[in-house]
Amino acid sequence: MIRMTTADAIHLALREEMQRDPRVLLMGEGVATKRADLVRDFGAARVRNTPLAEAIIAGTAVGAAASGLRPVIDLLFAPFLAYAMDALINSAGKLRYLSGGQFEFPLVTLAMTGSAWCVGAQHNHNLEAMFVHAPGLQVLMPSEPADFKGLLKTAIRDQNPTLFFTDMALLYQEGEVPQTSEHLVPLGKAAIRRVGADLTLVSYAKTVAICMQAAEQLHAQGIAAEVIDLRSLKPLDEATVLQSVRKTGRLIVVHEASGLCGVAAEIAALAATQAFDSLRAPVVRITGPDAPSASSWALEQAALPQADRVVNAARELVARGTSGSNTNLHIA
Amino acid sequence: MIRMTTADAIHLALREEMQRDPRVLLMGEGVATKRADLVRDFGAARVRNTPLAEAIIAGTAVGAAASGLRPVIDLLFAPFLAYAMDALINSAGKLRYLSGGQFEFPLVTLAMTGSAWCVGAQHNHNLEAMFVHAPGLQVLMPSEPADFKGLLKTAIRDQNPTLFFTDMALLYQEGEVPQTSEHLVPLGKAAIRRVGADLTLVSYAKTVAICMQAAEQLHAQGIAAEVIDLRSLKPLDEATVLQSVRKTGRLIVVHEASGLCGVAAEIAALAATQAFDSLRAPVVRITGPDAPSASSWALEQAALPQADRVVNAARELVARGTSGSNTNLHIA
Amino acid sequence: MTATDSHLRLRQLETMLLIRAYEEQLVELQRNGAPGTCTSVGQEACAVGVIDVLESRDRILTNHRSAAHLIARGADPGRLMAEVLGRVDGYCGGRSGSLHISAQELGVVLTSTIVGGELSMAPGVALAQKMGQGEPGAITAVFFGDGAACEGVFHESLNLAVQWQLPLLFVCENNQWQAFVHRRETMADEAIASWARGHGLDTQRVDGNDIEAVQTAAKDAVAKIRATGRPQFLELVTYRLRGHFEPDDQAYVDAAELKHWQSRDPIHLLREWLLGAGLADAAAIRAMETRVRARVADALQFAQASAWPEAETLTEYVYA
Amino acid sequence: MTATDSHLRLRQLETMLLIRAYEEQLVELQRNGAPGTCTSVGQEACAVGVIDVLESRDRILTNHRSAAHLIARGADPGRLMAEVLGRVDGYCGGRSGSLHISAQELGVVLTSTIVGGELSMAPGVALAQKMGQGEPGAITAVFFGDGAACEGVFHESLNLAVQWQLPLLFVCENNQWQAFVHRRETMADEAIASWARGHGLDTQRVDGNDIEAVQTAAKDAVAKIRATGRPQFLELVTYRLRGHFEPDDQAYVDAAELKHWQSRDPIHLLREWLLGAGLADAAAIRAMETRVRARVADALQFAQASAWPEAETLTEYVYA
Ligand SMILES: Cc1ncc(C[n+]2csc(CCOP(=O)(O)OP(=O)(O)O)c2C)c(N)n1
Ligand SMILES: Cc1ncc(C[n+]2csc(CCOP(=O)(O)OP(=O)(O)O)c2C)c(N)n1
Ligand SMILES: [Mg+2]
Ligand SMILES: [Mg+2]
Repeated sequence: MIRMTTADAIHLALREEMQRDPRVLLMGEGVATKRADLVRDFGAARVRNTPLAEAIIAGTAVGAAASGLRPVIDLLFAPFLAYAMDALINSAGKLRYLSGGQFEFPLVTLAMTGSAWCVGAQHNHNLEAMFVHAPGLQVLMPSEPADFKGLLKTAIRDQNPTLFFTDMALLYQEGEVPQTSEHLVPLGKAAIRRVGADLTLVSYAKTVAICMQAAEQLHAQGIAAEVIDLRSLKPLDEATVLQSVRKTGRLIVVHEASGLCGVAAEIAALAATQAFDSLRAPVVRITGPDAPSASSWALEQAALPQADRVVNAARELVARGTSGSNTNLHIA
Repeated sequence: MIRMTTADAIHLALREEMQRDPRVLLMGEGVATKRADLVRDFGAARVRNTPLAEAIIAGTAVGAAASGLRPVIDLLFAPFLAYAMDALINSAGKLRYLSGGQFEFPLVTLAMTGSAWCVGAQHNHNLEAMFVHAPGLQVLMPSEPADFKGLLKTAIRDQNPTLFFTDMALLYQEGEVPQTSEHLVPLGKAAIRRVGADLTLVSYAKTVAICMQAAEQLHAQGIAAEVIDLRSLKPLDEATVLQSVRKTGRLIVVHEASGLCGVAAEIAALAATQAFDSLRAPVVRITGPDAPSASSWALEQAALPQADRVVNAARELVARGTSGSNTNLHIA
Repeated sequence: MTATDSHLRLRQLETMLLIRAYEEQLVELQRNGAPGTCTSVGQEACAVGVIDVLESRDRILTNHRSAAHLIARGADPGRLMAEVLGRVDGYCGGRSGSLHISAQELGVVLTSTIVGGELSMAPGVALAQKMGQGEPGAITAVFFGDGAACEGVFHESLNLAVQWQLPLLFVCENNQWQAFVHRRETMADEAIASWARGHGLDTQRVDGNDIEAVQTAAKDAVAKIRATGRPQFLELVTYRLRGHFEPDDQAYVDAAELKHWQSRDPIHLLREWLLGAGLADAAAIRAMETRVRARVADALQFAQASAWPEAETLTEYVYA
Repeated sequence: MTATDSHLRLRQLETMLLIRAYEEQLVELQRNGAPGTCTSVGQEACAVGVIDVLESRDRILTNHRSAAHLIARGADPGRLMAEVLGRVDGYCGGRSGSLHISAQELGVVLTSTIVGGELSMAPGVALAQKMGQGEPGAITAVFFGDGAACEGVFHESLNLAVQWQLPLLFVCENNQWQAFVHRRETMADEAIASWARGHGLDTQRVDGNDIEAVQTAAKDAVAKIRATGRPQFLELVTYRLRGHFEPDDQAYVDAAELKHWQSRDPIHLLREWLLGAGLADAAAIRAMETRVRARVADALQFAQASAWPEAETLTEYVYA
């Protein structure tokens, strides 16, 4: 194990995979400037600064992926994906299917999102659910450096187009990362961060830490919360979520993204359709509001699910068993 | 009442609103060619063929909407919205909020989707849930001519940016439409198409008819199904859905769009969080698969939720009360 | 004009006749409810003239209007028709239908019916070639229309190809129509090439209905790409003689303009030229017409005999 | 050079000094953790030279690098700084922060930090003017960078403005940088104007650090737009003297190139010119500097005294 930040874990994953496979190349606005060491070690042909044009960066990556290369593109901030939607959703997500399996798209798209830097809704938009809904794409959103490294490496080796989201708030947080260059985290496997029998907290990215804080506080109050970090939003580890809900009978889903048709809706629906008989209380969603992200630090904080909200919801569920008052706690 | 097709109802709504308000204008690839009568009656300045460039059609509409006009843009088929995402999601959906309320975007975007014409996933992609998830936007998807007219008229008069989806399969279906030019259907109000006490079927667009067929068959078997046509996906009529589920205790959500993070997930989550105590059986989702739409007629049919699936699921729910086997019936 | 040339032109005429017969057969099926298509009628010389100068190692991207490109590249009309009808023996197992037919085995890749889609992916295909994937010295040709040139990604694609020096041939079939909108309503200038020149690209603009002009320009452009590794731009001025998507009554089309271009039908022009130059006689051409009709009849039989895809296969090929 | 001109230039120098002082104050705050900004340092002459020829009825669109445009248009530095700090007294109530500041009351509308966003919306603003919204004869000016010109929507925006004859002034501040990528890495040609000419647009390309050159070109362009109702294109060749987004050590910037452009600092050039021409003396300029420092000090006080938005207001202004 070695201690490093999320940013370093991502960089190391890129370096190791470029080292391992000469077909891996990196493209984006400033990747060659910001990762000069990779240019030095792997050459300018494999680490390319691009024009400021997301549609052609993504489209070029799709074309290259179908032609024998394994591109990783850095599109910087999630809202900029708006310019790359055709390449990602209509080409990468559909042309394998529409061609009857003639093409594969080993392609990873990097983007940052999430509150932390007071940059506002045109840099901070948790739109990962849109890609979960789109067919043919995979979506990853880890919460700790070891997974950032291990999942990114797996995604680069995978044959399917993958969106890899980095929660800005986690970029400079440190964690223990296995030293081996073969540290691979499988896609579609959630991580149980804490075991507990009384209720299940499901989350991903920065709000996993919120759930861990809440679980700590609940523990002090005699409530044992199980905390599941999805990590991989698609493929989704339905089995781990269902197993936990069938055990605890209580489910709270927490994320920063807004609620409507978000990942929390999917998890709640999963429980309502496939673990109904085990549910002892209403499912609870604690999500960001149906609003763009404001820049103001005060509003960024107000939009973010906080541990006390999770704690209060959890206590209510455990206390009242199965009473049915509103348990759809969108922030604000 | 007068009998007309969905296509005619849409055209009439456009004509009436252009007649009523000189600020309404229509833009798109071929709108002036296909709606020549509107050019004749309202002038070429208000009915504009555009270059083949969705990003600038939508962006221009956003700029015009904030500057006193009331644009309606026809982007033809839903997958083409991929080129308009920045204008719709980052500009129309966010700039009112980010500017502290300085702008309003009275803007309607038309697009077709849904199986029927064997055109495949680059013309047929039910991606409405992506826009439901995005803040600041409204999403409408009616099932009958009267609502196509009444909801489109309301949307054109509304101050918020609205996505208006037409299910291709409905385009030439006929229905009774109120003759008055003041036939306005409110946003955010679902329609109860059939009253029943045993279970609730929630749907929208072409699958409403599937649910009505199923309800008919269930009636013959002594099961009274209530059928709710959402019509407006955002704002969403949570009250009507919850009231029905609290009454029947059983919920099946049906749509053609794929399931993950789709509207059915939102409705199921709604029931699990806010009508849990009334639920007597697992919620059921019957949706399209997590796959692009194939062109082949045979596969188009296979992807579409059919009445017998709804009937079987309904009978199972009523029969077994609250048994908890898999009730997440994605097609295939 | 050498013997080989005359032999080549005869072969090209037969290919153009085959494309025409194939598409007219589809139009007939569509009168009885078969899925619609965007035909290449009137643009056959563009496809045949350019594709005849490409080699098997090269890659081709096309769009919704792909039949001429595919047949010129040697696609089997039977498998094409099966695809249009959504049957398992189609090039894409029926998943594509007419609008996004790829045939990797022929080097026709990543066909997209999203206008501009092919332009967004083509630089990546050429980049892979430049970086050593596929056969050495291979190039990529991307076929697109005047409408696609109005999409922003056209500009992005040209800029990247120039800046990264990609072996990419841009082939714009300017057929004067963008679905139901005439080109003049969408562009101030009638030449797409003037936009391309703004990018510092070598451009040629030739009569797309004159196969000799098309092939000469294409040969020159391809030679330059192989020699320099840099992109070239070819604008072929032509006309969409039928509707946008069958069935289409063309009520919105200016009759005089259509008539003018009908008189310049590329098949007509080549046939007259061959007859006039004494390189073919009426009998030889009648024989050709008989052969292509027979091939199309076989194709139809093959396609209609082909099975529908099984419902069980619905979710195959979504993920690798 | 008339007396009014000299008076104008003195006022312009003071505005440029105010912009510089305002942004340097922010940079200082950022050393202590305030939210970052994209400064206009080195580009003040572009903003002041163009905006001084616009009228109050005209509309302006800008982007992430907006301080110079806003202050040149008369924005209050206090409300600007409050916005950057996310406080209620900011122009957008703190929701925007530095990256998307609109000020409808000043005619600065629809500011977007999505590069290309302003180019996509500007034709709509001009279309509304053309169709009788707002004051008659009004035009729209859209400010964007060399990087934005690489986005496809640039091409779409130009084409639509030309085709629809919109009263739109395209102002490209070509500052040689696109965040952390130098312009030369993204474009084959160093002139954005060559792309615009491909659209048949009237273009002018002038020294963006020479306010006289900027204003002369802008005056001419605006007059042509009002006279013809057609768009004009103005490329201002300038340089980003500071980093992309504060704090930024500019380690990636070529020192010689930076040094060269520092010697061409537009404020320095105007000051020297005024002194040389005897239109101002050192004392007068020192007095200006004192005044702008005082205004910025007041602005800072105002901004820091301004309250944070209430959590209860979180979902206000999402829907109308
Ligand atoms: C992004 C997108 N917008 C609109 C369409 C609908 N459409 C299909 S073909 C076409 C016209 C294309 O014109 P052009 O590029 O000139 O090609 P042509 O059809 O003339 O061969 C249009 C508008 C589409 N398929 N994709
Ligand atoms: C669509 C999009 N891509 C990337 C970015 C990140 N970004 C912000 S400013 C910038 C550089 C813009 O360069 P230019 O247009 O020349 O303007 P300048 O910053 O030089 O004033 C980039 C890449 C963005 N905001 N939007
Ligand atoms: Mg065309
Ligand atoms: Mg720049």
